[in-house]
Amino acid sequence: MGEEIRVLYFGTARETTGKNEELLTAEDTADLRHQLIQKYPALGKIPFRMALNKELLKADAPLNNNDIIAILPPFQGG
Amino acid sequence: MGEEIRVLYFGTARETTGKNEELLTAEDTADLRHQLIQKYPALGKIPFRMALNKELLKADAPLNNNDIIAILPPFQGG
Amino acid sequence: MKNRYLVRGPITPLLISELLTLGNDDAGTGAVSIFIGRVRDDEIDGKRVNAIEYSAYDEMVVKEADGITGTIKSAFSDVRSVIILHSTGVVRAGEASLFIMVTSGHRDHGTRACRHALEMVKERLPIWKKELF
Amino acid sequence: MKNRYLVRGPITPLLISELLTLGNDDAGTGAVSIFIGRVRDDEIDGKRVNAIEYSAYDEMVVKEADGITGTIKSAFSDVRSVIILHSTGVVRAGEASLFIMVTSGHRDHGTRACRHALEMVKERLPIWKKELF
Repeated sequence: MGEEIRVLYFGTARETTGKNEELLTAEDTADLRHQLIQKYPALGKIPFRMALNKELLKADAPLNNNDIIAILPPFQGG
Repeated sequence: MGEEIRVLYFGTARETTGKNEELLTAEDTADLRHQLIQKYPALGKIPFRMALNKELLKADAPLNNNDIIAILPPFQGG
Repeated sequence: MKNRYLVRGPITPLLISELLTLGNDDAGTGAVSIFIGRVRDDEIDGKRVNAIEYSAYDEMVVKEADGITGTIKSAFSDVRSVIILHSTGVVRAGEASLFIMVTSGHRDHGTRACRHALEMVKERLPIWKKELF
Repeated sequence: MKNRYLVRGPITPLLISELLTLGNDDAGTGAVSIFIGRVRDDEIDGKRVNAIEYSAYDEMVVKEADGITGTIKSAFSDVRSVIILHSTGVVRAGEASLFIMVTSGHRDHGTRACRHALEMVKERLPIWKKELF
């Protein structure tokens, strides 16, 4: 049921989840987002975007096995 | 008959007059401009502004003894 | 340097001197526009910032910075080279964490491209900071 | 240096390194905006420019550059320091003849002030050039 993906956490999402990365199974990014907020309720309170294989997502997308999803709080470089 | 002033030449005005500076006598800047073009006809062909005691002139002005007038072709710094 | 866009620790004066020599052999360059970002000792909630620790999604930084460089070069035809460098790890107050340099034939495209690159760096590079007090 | 705005000959990489350290002790500076103007090896009437010889009305340069610095500081309140340096005499193609550096708390005033200073330098400083082939 769903694809096995690697999820990377950055910025405050690292502190919120206590993890740099983990393997999860999800149907698509909407499903993943839902699971993440269930698993880490505090993650529901910080604004974040997702990148799929280094490409910033503008809308929810399907997932494939071995995809890499990054959880990206607002950028703060500069 | 007029005030004795020091006239400084810069940029192409130096090449045109063959001088870095000279002492001249003039009533005011309009009179000076007229004299200069009489003396150095080629100076009438290059656009130049004048500075009176390091202050760029926006209009003709009276002169006093020992004033310094600079003949300034268009600036080219940078 | 971790890759061509990221360096571990501060961007030191020595490194900046070296970066400035890039493009010195291009006598068609008439304008060099540079922006250096430094860590400020701001006061936050009554505490003075001592340093900032930067973290980055390295691989995506490379992809995005490649994109920024390409966008700049297409948008400003007079631009001859673009260098973007950002720190990761700890950078203390007063030290530099960002260096952008654009060389161009003339000043107009160069100064605008440098400012544009700066805005895109802030908007598009996946980099985060954490203040240390 | 002939005065604080004019230097005889090119603005060398060593001099630029030194200028960059000015303001390094001000940890309230978050942005350093720099413009470096260089002599291009342009082709004019089929001849390649080898160098430019700059001449200046030194005393008036000081007065005008003081004015530019004052104008910049009043117009951009976040600006902390302004450095303007121009060459006189011979500067060869590839060498720098102009250096402008603005330090500021944040990027917005700094980048705009640097560009504004550059435009005013071109418009207001009594400096002339002569191409050498």
